[in-house]
Amino acid sequence: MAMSRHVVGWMQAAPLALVLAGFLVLPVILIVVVSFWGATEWSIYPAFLWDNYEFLFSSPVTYRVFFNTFKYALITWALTLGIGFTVAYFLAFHVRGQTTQIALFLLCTIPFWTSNIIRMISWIPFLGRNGIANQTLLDWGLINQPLEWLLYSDFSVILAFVHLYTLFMVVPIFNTMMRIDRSLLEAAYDNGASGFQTLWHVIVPLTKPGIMIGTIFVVTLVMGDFITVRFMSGSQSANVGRLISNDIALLQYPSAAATAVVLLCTVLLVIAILLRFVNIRKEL
Amino acid sequence: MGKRSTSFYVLAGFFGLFLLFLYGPTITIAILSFQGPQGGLTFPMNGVSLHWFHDLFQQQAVGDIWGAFRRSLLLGLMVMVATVVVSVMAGLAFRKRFKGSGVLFYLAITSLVIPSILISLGVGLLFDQLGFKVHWSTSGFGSQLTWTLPFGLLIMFAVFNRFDKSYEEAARDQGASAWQIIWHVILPIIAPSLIGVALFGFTLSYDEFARTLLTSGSYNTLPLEIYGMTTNVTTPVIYALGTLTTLFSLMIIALFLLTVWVMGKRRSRFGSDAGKGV
Amino acid sequence: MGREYDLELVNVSKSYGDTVAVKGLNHKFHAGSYVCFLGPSGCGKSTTLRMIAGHEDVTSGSIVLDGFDVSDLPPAKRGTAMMFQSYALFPHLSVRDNVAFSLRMKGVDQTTRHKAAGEMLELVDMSQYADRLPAQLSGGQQQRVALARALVTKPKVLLLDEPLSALDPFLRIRMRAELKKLQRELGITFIHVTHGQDEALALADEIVLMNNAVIEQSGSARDVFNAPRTEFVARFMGGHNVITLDSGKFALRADEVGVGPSGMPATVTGVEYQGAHVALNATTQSGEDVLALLPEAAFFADPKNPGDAIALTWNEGRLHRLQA
Amino acid sequence: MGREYDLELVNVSKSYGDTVAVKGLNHKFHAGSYVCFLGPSGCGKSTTLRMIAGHEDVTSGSIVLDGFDVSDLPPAKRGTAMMFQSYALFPHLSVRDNVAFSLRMKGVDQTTRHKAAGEMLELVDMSQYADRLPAQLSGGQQQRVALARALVTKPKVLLLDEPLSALDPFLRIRMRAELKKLQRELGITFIHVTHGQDEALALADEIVLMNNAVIEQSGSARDVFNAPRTEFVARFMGGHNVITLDSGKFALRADEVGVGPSGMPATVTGVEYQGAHVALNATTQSGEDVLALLPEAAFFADPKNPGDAIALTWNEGRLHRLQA
Amino acid sequence: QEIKDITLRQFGTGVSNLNEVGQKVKEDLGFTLEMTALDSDSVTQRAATQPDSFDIADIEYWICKKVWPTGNLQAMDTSKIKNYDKIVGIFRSGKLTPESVIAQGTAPHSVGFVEGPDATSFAAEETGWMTLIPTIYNADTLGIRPDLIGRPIESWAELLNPEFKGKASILDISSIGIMDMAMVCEAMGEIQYADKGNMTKEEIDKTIAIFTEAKQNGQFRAFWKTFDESVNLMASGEVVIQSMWSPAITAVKSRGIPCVYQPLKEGYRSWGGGIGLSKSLSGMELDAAYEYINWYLDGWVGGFLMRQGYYSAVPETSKNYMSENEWGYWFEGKPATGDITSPFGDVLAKAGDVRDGGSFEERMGRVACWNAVMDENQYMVRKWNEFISS
Ligand SMILES: Nc1ncnc2c1ncn2[C@@H]1O[C@H](COP(=O)(O)OP(=O)(O)OP(=O)(O)O)[C@@H](O)[C@H]1O
Ligand SMILES: Nc1ncnc2c1ncn2[C@@H]1O[C@H](COP(=O)(O)OP(=O)(O)OP(=O)(O)O)[C@@H](O)[C@H]1O
Ligand SMILES: NCCCCNCCCN
Ligand SMILES: [Mg+2]
Ligand SMILES: [Mg+2]
Repeated sequence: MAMSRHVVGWMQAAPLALVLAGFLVLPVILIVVVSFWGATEWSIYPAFLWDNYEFLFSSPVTYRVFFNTFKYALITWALTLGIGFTVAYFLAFHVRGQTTQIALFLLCTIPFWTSNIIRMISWIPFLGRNGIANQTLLDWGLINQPLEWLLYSDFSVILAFVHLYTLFMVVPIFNTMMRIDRSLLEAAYDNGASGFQTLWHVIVPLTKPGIMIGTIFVVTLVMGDFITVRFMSGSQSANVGRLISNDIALLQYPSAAATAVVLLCTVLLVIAILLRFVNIRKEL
Repeated sequence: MGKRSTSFYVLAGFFGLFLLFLYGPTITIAILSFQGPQGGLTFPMNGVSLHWFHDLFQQQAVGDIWGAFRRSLLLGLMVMVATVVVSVMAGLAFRKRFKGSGVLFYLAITSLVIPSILISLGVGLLFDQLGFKVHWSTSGFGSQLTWTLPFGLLIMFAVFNRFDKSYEEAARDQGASAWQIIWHVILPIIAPSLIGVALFGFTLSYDEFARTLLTSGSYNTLPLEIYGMTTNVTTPVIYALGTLTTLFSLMIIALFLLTVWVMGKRRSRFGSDAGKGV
Repeated sequence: MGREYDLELVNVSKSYGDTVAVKGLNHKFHAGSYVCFLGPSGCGKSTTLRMIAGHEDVTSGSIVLDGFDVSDLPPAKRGTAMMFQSYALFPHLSVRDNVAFSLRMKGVDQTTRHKAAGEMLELVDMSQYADRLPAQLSGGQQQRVALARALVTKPKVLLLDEPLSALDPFLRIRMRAELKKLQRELGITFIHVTHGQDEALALADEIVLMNNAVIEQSGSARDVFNAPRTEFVARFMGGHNVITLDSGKFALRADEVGVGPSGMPATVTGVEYQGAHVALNATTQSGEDVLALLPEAAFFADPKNPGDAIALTWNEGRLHRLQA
Repeated sequence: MGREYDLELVNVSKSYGDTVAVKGLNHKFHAGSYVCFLGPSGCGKSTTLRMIAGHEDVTSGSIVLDGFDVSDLPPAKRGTAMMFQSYALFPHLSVRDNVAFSLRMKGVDQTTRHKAAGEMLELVDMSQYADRLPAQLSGGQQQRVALARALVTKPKVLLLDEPLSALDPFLRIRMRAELKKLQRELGITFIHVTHGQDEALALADEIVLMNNAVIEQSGSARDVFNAPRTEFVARFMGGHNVITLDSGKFALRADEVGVGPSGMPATVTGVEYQGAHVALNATTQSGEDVLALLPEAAFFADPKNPGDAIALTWNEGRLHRLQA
Repeated sequence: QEIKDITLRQFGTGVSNLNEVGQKVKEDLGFTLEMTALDSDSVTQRAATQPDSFDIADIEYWICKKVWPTGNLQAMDTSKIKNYDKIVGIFRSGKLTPESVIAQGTAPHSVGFVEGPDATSFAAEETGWMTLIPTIYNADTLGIRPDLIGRPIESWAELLNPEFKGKASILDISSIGIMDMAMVCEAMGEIQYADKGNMTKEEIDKTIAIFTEAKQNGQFRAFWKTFDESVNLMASGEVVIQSMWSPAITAVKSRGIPCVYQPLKEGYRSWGGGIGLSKSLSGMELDAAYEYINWYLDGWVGGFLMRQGYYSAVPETSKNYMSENEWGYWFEGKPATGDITSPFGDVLAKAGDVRDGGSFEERMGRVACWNAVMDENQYMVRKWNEFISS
């Protein structure tokens, strides 16, 4: 062996390292740097100012928006976990025959291949004041006023999030469940465990890695989102992503960068905590 | 395991509702895309026609759907190839620990979890400060890779975790060089997974919005164009586009499954003694 | 030992779609006996065992335990317990919690169930490992934990599906002695699936030899070995030759075949040293393969090599007529 | 058969960090012999084999083949070929292409390499399966292909790491006969790793018994079985008792122990039927376990049960003194 | 190089970046005009930060105020503009008629001229060097759904009337939205601005505070950023009152949904757009660009735009491309004498209908303010951002 494994390793990893250096590390460094810069109406100039952070941390809106971001992440996480786990559980343990399992699984993944924006806007004719949902409820006489909160509300935002991201929960959980040795379930059954006891004492503990990976996906996707919130709340609600994108739209890059730095730290912190519970490389 | 339990039916019902939830909106717009020429974006249907599909192929008042489609297709293919090549190389690298591999791994994870808008913003700023022009095929391409590569890498981890090293030893034993091992043994064996990585890379790119938003320059990719349309179009033509994009995605999956199926068929041609004690 | 017959299969069948895995099995298992199911791969051993355990429904027929038809009861209510081939220990639970699992499911409080688990671990001599996770145990240790977990439910019948196959040969022999000893001590029925005839011979009070979804022969180990009913049994049990004479087919134990100055002429085709014996393979003029197990000393007194012409001898009285 | 000694290990050691897997091995392998490496799990058998093959670097020492130090050569340049435990057949290549793989790597043209592969497949009797993929073959067929693939490189030494362990017991015995036959025909050295002593006894011209990273004993199968050097060897080879007398420790073959009217008093602890024999376990008054392998007929003429008091007899001349 | 090989890249909002214009350019002038339509923010962003990505910027005057100082645009020589003299007064002197009062905000003429080709600051009056060539403009007001409101609406103050809770909307483009807000606050009598087009920080705070409170009380259904979003909100009945652009109202009406462009007693908020040339444009491309500008002012585009409800910078030339009925309806405020159709063939009005707000003079004569970029713009933008995020 002529070259050391370190050299060979780096040669093979070089393209990845280069892409990450150029399109992740440098940009993030630049964001950090620019977060201290100043801005005019149309341009940014190098400086070392705390203004952007000062403004950010002094505005009550910031806290509200961060709170909103966590709120969306938490609620979406809880719902996607509940739905994702149930669906994965059904597929993995109640559907017989691998062909059926895979077929049903694929059926779940198909909508994932459609444009997110289109999936999102498809809710509008459904949920609107005169949308299908309201019409149906009116026709059935369940309500006599259209429900306003179906669209352009936190409800619709979370609905869209759940719609977009549940699959990110289903996939890793299903994957982990499929690797659970079936004889463990029989052993539990043999030991007198009821279906629910088996679920709680055997399946859930063994599915934790999948749940963690799904959680990482959903939490980061929701925390970094800016477009779903804008669309589905009719611009009425905001999360941190929107704060940033609004700043960007108004050419206030340093201010956007400062917010971005805070968001990045928050997300990385959350993920670092989650990663303590799972060894991603091993669980794949 | 004979009779189905009650919980099976409850869960099956739940699963059905989930599918309905998943497909409901897509089906809604699929139906609405068949609106009559006078129809609007909402129910009730105002006649039934293919008008909006036809309209989609006419020039729109604003924008350039088909140009955007071509760009997205091309960009998707570029990202696909890059993702496969780079992920495989990195996957090979990560099979052995090398100095700094931990840092690189966590960078890749960061790349996966970092909010997309930061990449968009950062790359936009970077190109601006360096005096480069942003363009979908340069800055857009790179930004999308920050999203597809970690996925590709994770898939490669999964693949190599299951890869039996004795294949390589056998090949080395048979006199294959390092390159020959990769080319004649590793790549063919992991080929099905690579098709998966390719498909994934393509569609992640084809549908990527946030990371391309500030990095694509003068020409829109399809998701950006669709986004533009949501703000510039008031007719069901956008639903027709949505329906067609969905069909296009389905076609790609079908093609993929078909390939896998045909390959399987071809292989089973010679019968099998597998599992028999002979 | 209460009733004479403890567990009975009454016309039990199982089909998977078109495949018939088990066809009309009838058998009574002597209470407190060690029973081995033996047979080639795919003959239906596991399926039978799993039907007894309740992990597989019977397609038709009944499983009767202690006079009650248990065919429709869930596994834990049958009075059986199963030990799985790869042990199926819960990887997230400690040894103690694995053993105490069934008690926990019943709602037994922690002190009581830990005490019961402790006793079982004592029985299988694993007390000092109670806090380990299964992954931290060797194969033999895991097996003992699996045994303890199965036994903690005080089953009347313990079902074991190839319990020794994951062990290395050394350990396998040690563990099989332990299994046998345990069964003696507990006095309950063990039903043990294997496809090693040596294992079955060593352990079984009764061997049930299956082939093609039916029971080919059953009886004490000695009966089956010494009086194979069919050619299949003779060949499967090993140590036998099947010799075709004018009057029919006969089984002849390999250790009853000698090499003498005169006898059936044959040519040596292979010699395998087996420690105390040497296995000599020869082909007769009619093309039949015959195996002679010669005492080592006798063989090396007059060694043969492949290709040598020899004469095979045996005592006519030792020929055992086969029915099929 | 050229030189007298073909392959030599000179003071070969291997460490993984702190673990010493192989410690100062010295051994000469007789050219054209069938050598079995035997030993308990983790004793360093695979490591030794893989060092010979070149898949593992030696930490110190040399591997000398035909007088040349090959320690630093890549696997394919050593004149060795390896057959892997799970065969490691390339799943994407047909049987023919698998066998022809090494030739393809060398750039041999298709016609020539297909011809060579065809010959090898002929040798292992797999010609009619040349177009199949490995997944379409049974375990035994896969093994033959793996053999053909290893042999196509015309190695001087063929290395086999537990080649039979993936097969069911029935097939295992058949395939081991085939291996032996092939080795005879080719006249090259086979080095075969196993942890089944029966397999080693049946196959080996020479047994190398390892324990704890060193060679415990080596020699012909018969020598090792009949003259175990240490207690470990005696116990590991099986069929032996280790008896402590005033004058030291002795090995005594189990089939040399009888039950008589007088002799060493002992209590029966277990009876295992083994077909032609019955294994009777007993404990002497000093607490030593003794195994007696009794001919079946003799045993059943006067059967014993656990708990019975008996007297063990043997011929003093059969005691074999152990060195450790 | 031949003219047909020339490609000019133009970007702007969906309002005027219509592919038909590009097609017509190809027919009439022979070169290629590539059109990219973006929302207002993206337009500003691209004009300010990506000078290489375009040849022609189709932007609003208030955007020009932000972008011109970046030096990304080049001044245009009015002597090369054939119809320069026929451009309406608003874009030259600031006055529609000699006696008009100039409205508050960023009036187009105030950012329309510079001293010379390389000047970076704006000139007070006509200099012969123009920043943007005016192309399109209009006066905006509230649009309403009379069927869902059922009573007359007369004041901007109605936008915050709790009666319309959850059914009102304004647009999320700070420079425009703040002016709408100011109109509302002033009409409510909450704030008297010295100059709505140039608020003080206090005025900004107060204005935003009033709207933030309304937002928190659920006054708004949604905010919109583009023309079509406003159309969809109105047409679907999600919103019944919102600040709106005239052609958007036309678009709602063309679907058979009643919608009124409601003149209000406080007057209109107006806006104007024009095209500017990239600094990097030179040689044949520059010549082609001038050719394009002249063609633009020559009437075809004017007619095309006017028939959608906008006004052309050179109405006289546009008249040649409109029927008498159309000219009467759109420009003179006369009842239609037959069907009025959009350039895309939709029927927008029937015989006898009169355009909301009346004639050109009536509408453009009652402008209260222009979309603006104020001195405290940066502060305003931050507060705006807070408002949107609150
Ligand atoms: N779940 C199943 N679905 C369909 N067929 C099955 C199933 N389980 C077993 N079989 C079939 O039933 C037959 C008997 O299988 P079984 O597992 O009982 O055999 P076995 O005797 O235990 O074999 P082995 O020694 O290989 O474990 C086989 O033909 C098998 O293919
Ligand atoms: N790659 C490795 N890294 C660290 N230790 C190793 C490695 N390979 C083997 N060892 C250690 O070296 C020792 C010898 O291992 P080896 O695989 O040679 O045993 P073996 O005799 O083949 O055992 P088995 O019969 O279980 O295959 C063991 O203690 C093992 O844990
Ligand atoms: N359509 C291909 C896959 C879609 C993946 N969408 C995830 C987007 C997260 N930004
Ligand atoms: Mg089985
Ligand atoms: Mg080994």
